Amino acid sequence: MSSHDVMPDMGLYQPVTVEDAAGIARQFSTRGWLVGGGQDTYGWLKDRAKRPEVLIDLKGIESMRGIRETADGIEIGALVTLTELTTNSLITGRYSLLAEAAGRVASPQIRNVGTIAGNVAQDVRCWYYRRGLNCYRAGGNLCYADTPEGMNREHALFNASRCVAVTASDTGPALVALEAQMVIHNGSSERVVSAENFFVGPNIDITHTTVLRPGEILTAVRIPAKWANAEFYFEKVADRNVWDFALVSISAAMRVNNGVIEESRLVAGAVEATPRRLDRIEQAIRGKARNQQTADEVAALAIQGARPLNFNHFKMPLLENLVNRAVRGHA
Amino acid sequence: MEIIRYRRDVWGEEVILGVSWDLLWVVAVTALILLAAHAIFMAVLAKKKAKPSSEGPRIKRHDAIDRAFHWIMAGSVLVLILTGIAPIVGLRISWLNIHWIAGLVLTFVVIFHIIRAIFWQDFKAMLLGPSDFKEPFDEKIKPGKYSFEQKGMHWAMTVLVIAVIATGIILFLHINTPWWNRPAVENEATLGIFFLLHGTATLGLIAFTAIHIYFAVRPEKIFYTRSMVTGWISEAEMKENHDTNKWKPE
Amino acid sequence: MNPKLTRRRFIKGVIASGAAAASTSLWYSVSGQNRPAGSVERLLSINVNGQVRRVDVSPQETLAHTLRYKLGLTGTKLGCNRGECGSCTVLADDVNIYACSTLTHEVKNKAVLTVEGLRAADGTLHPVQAAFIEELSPQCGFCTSGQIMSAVALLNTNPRPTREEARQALSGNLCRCGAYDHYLNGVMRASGQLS
Amino acid sequence: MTFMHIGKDFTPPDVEGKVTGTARYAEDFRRDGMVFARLLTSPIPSGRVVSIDASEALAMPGVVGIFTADDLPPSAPPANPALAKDFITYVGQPILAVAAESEEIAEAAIERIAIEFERRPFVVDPLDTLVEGGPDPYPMGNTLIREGAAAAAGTTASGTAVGSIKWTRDQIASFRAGRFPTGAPWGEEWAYGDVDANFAQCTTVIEEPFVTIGLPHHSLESRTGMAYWENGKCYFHGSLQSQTVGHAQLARMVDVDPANLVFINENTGGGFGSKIFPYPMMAVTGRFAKALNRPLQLRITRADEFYIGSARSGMQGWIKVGLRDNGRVGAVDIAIIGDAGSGGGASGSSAAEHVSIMYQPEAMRYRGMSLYTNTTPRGAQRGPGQNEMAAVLSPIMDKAGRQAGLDLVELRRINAPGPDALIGPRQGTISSSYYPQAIDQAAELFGWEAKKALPRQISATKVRGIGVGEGYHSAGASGYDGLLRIAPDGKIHLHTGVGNLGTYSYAAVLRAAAETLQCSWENCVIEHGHGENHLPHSTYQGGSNTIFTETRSSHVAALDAIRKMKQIAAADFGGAVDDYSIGGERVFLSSDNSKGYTYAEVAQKAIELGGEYSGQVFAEDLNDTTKRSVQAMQGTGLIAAAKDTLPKTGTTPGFAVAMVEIELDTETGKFDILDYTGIAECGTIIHPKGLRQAMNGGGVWGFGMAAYERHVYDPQNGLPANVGLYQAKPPTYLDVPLHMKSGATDMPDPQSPVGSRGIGEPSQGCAVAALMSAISDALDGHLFNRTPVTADMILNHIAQNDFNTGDLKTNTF
Repeated sequence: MSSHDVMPDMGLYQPVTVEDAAGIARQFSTRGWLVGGGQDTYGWLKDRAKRPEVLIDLKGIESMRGIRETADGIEIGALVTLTELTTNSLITGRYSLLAEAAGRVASPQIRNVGTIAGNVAQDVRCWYYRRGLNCYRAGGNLCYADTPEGMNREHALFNASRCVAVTASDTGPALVALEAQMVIHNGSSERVVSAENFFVGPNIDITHTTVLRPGEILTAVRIPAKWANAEFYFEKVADRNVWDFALVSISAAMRVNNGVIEESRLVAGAVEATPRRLDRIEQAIRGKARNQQTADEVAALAIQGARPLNFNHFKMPLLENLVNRAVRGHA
Repeated sequence: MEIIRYRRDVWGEEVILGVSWDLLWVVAVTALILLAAHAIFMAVLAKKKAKPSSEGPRIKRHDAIDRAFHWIMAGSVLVLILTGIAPIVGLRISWLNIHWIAGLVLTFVVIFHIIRAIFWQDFKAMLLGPSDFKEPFDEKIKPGKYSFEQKGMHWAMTVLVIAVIATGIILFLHINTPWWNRPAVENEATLGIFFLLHGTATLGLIAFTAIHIYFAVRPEKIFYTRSMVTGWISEAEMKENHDTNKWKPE
Repeated sequence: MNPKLTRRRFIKGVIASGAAAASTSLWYSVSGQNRPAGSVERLLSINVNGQVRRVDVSPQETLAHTLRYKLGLTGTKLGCNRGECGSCTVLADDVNIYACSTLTHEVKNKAVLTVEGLRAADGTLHPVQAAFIEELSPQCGFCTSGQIMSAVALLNTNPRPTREEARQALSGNLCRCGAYDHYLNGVMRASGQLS
Repeated sequence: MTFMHIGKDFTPPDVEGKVTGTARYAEDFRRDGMVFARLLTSPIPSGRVVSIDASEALAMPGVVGIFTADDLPPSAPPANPALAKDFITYVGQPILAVAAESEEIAEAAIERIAIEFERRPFVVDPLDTLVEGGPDPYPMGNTLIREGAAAAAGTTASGTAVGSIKWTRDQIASFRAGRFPTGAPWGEEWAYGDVDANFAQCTTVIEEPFVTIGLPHHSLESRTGMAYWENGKCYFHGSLQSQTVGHAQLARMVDVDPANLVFINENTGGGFGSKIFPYPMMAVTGRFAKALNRPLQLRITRADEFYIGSARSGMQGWIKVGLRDNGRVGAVDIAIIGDAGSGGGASGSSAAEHVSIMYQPEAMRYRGMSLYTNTTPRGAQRGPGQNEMAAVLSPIMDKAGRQAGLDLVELRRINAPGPDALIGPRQGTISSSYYPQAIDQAAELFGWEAKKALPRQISATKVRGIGVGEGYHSAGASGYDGLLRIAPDGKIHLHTGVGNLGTYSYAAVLRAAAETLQCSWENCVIEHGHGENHLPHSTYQGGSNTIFTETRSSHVAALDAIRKMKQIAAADFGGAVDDYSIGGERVFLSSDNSKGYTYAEVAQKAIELGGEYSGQVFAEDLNDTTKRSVQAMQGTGLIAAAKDTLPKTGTTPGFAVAMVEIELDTETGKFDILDYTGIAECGTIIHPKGLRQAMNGGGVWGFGMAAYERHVYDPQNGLPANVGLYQAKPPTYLDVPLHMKSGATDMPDPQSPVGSRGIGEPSQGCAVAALMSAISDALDGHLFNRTPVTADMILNHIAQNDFNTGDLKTNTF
């Protein structure tokens, strides 16, 4: 059993333009690995659970830094750190949901280095997968977690197609709630994908968590003005309050007029491989008062279709309770 | 290029994952080249024969129920191939449910066909005997209801389809379905062998499907395809291609 | 239980030919062979504790490794080498980071400060160091350098933090002995809020 | 009694190094020509090594050697081998070490080694091997047989063997369902009093099952070692809690004469019981270095540390408790199956001992066994047995107390061990106890009565819970040596073989010598941490044991010094020895203090006199380690060395009581600790800041054990799920209260010259117990009957999900 902890020998590129980075990424394809903050990367490499040959360090690319106002909202460079998200006045002022989510990631030092792109593009959490077991997600033919005796307390409730791992991202659900757009560059052209479509589940691509293909780089995240200064609710429940991944998290954005919910986006984290949009809840609360009564009426909808495993039943009441809180607007 | 995908697991054991999908491209390219060569050969070198008329009396070749079977099977095989290779070629669709549903459809129609062929159809018409092997080499010998090529295609397809179904069912038992939860895998190596067989059979199926479709649309054979839609061929077509002593239609 | 009694062969080895190629180039790549063109230069000048140090750094080398193995700065500890404990915390341009989870090449343009660089030129201890002694903050001491660096980073930007702010700021530093209360007392003392 | 030093804060000499980064731990040492070694660990939970092919690795440039079990003396189960060969018994067990010019090469080489394994059946839950037909963790069985007293509890030294014990399916089912299994065989058993008769007199009788799950120590400094050999001497930089007590053992392990072993260990980055004695991997470091004839560092990674760094045993148990109508515990019947992991020892008996001392039952019976599993080796961890027992016992006693209509603090007070308390199967006495006062002190500081009166419901989703918990550990021994030297420059060199694991007790205990010598602390120099500092044979440092034991050793050394000084002075100035006094770092004639010597002068005199005064002659009852140190220092000053033969009777107890108030969120299963109050009953306080550290650190450990930390194993393949720190979940800054309150009774124990006992372990036991009780209280007295209680369990309970609680499963949930 691997108990390595030294970085394996590999090449390192430090391009300074997106085009160069994409070129190198294309050249090495699956043998290359894009690094932003590297906080998820180095563990994979030290464990020898992933074996790329070269690292492509994106941090030298100035154009991927900074938070800018645009005609319709803001654009966050992919290299913006999670700490910057918690301190930048545009974010804390208008999109405090994202600031709160970023502020609950891992630990201060990891937030100081970890980037928004890395946080959304990070791989799923499943201890079997991360130990280098030969599971579906690693290209194998089976799942160790969803078996009659699997240890799957942290795993998925919904939409598990063979793989039952969950997204570990705290900011991913917040970005889906904010209807963010992900800007993807392949070196010559750019495509823009909604945050909701950026994440892919195992039913579609069991070995990837996002639509990014080899040679493509997530360069920026755009957040439309639509949800600026909306009413937000974020909560992450984890075993420990530092260095821990969500057992369940909730990100909600609402437009409320005279106490009535006009429009809302509710997204749960850590219940499936991607951020889970709770559209049934959104529909059910439209036009209703934002209060305890509404919350009690709709919360149970959140767990319809849940398929609990051996040890994760608790995520059902937890999700229901967090939805209840998000709808009523307080803990 | 590797033939079989292996991976060393955390226990240090080399485990078969399945067939190498590089072979998919080999199969595709090989089939394409061979068929293109055949097309060119036919277009340039082969003796041009007059096409028999499709007018005139109609001979019933396929019952409606058999035609339905054929097309359901064709559809499910195409869907299975498409959904099966989608994740391999990087097509992002939610393929697995469609795949196993199509697989179940295929399984049921194949079972239906086997039963029907054995008890209600002229099973012998499809049997491939030693005499059939002279047929391709002697222009004077004409086949009965089914030509040597047709019989060959049928039996190749039979073997391949049964192989994908049999291995597919085993793999099916290892995923969650509305009827059961997947079991713990006792032996990853055995499972890998089933994936290998399923993949290999699939590659064969893809190749033969390509050949089948190619011949089905060739001008000199397209009347067979028509017969698979409408059920009949013309008397002229029959006489040109079949020995009426061997095939006595109703 | 599913005991597998079969004799199975175990080879800890080369996963794929690519990985083999990567690891064979391991040590003798010091001489520069087997490096793809366009990748980073190994010889680096890095600014550590105010001094520019010239070091030969392999591309994948972590800052903690460079500090401890190449520069002899063993005050930076490796508790987990995984970004899960904080013992290796150093400052890079005044920001506290995990040196075990940072490539040295990533900080080549930054000023790195380790626990060894905190004393004033005249040898006076940094106020955080002095306060930690006064409060007997450390127990076993293995996490202490990291705690200090996070405290220094905090006080650089927030000279009079509340106790709550202090614990948030130090929360990326694990103390297995559980001396949290004492470290916080140390931070409060260093910021002049405890006497 | 007023003291010069005792009870006053001081700055231990090692603190500055810790805050400046100059304090060096084993892996901070480098030596010219040093090679780096790494371990290859087993991927399988059970089996054996059939063959090893290292040819490819050895051919790699920079690889200098490989070291396997064949290079070590043979070892047989249940001894925990440094390197496994014929008996692999857990995932992560080291198989071999590879040394290379760099760590990178060593790690790459490990990947090039081909090993053929043969698998054997494995088991991760003790009840799964106990059941008839269940797999055995060793080919020869599943349970520890202790042959005689040679093997102390928790160790697997000689005198142990692996035996087999099985229950029927019905017995297992009955035990899992919380009933005592009739007719089942046990491994060990003790009782006192008439249990059945006493139960008959009880008005409240409850029966409960319980399960506690093991957890890794995860000391922040892993057990890295560095060794080199020069001129037949082995220099060993290691990480142990105890500096000298294991000297002879370590010398055997690395195969060197004890006189030629120099053990260097100034700082230890945590041990928590896992580094009390030399551990198997040290043999590899020392012998591999010798084999290669090069300095060698064997760095232990975090994952390695999880595997070989020891862990707490788990328990699966059943308890029956009876209360009389006056609230006294009339009888206790307890049965414990201990999970000893691979090659460890379980601590059921000491768990039962906790019950016997804390509740003083009139009659009690204990039945237990220690079962192996194919999980990491278990060993002592901060109050082994006692603390996990405290954790599960507390809510169970609360239930009994509530049924009997008693206040929960009152219940503890009624049964509290006072000075005449008795302990354990032999119902031995204790040296002293002010524990009832500690309960009152805690209730006062915490405000128990006021908090009890507060409403349970804080808001629609928040409920309050309060709890009281108790911790106990035996806190002292005797018979170790004290050693000091007064140099001609007047400096008093206080030598100690106590390890420095961060409690500062190594320094604090020496203040007893300074106290006795009435010298200023500034004139004292502490000699510790390095074999060449001439250290005495000191106690093993199992937390609580140091303070009582080593203040005595320090004291007897100081008395020896005073005797010698007085003799020297009396010889020169006339009169009887008893006519002389000390003070102001002088020895003088009591009636005329101008007649006397300064300590500096008397040291010079001692050198001139030689003999026993400066170490040429020494007491025969000293330990060999001490004797060597005395000999090495002869003629350098006044040497005082003595073995502690002061009177000692009964068990020396350390007690602590804690009270906790939590606010539990019924929608998330999470809670905040609003108030933590811990009171120690550890005799006289010798070092207030050190005591606060012990109490608060123990508190944090208690919170971890109560709510976060545990082993999780996959029963399908024997893989541990939570190897890394982020998965093992030790509490962080944000999981503990912002302020922690602590105090102590500060009353002297008559058997310590300064009145002090230790408190390292009870400080955790009281905290975990109080928190478990508070959680139970917040949930209307619901019993989880287990540790830890994690958020998911609380949520499941509130949602009435019956999932994953009960069934006494350990390691697998």
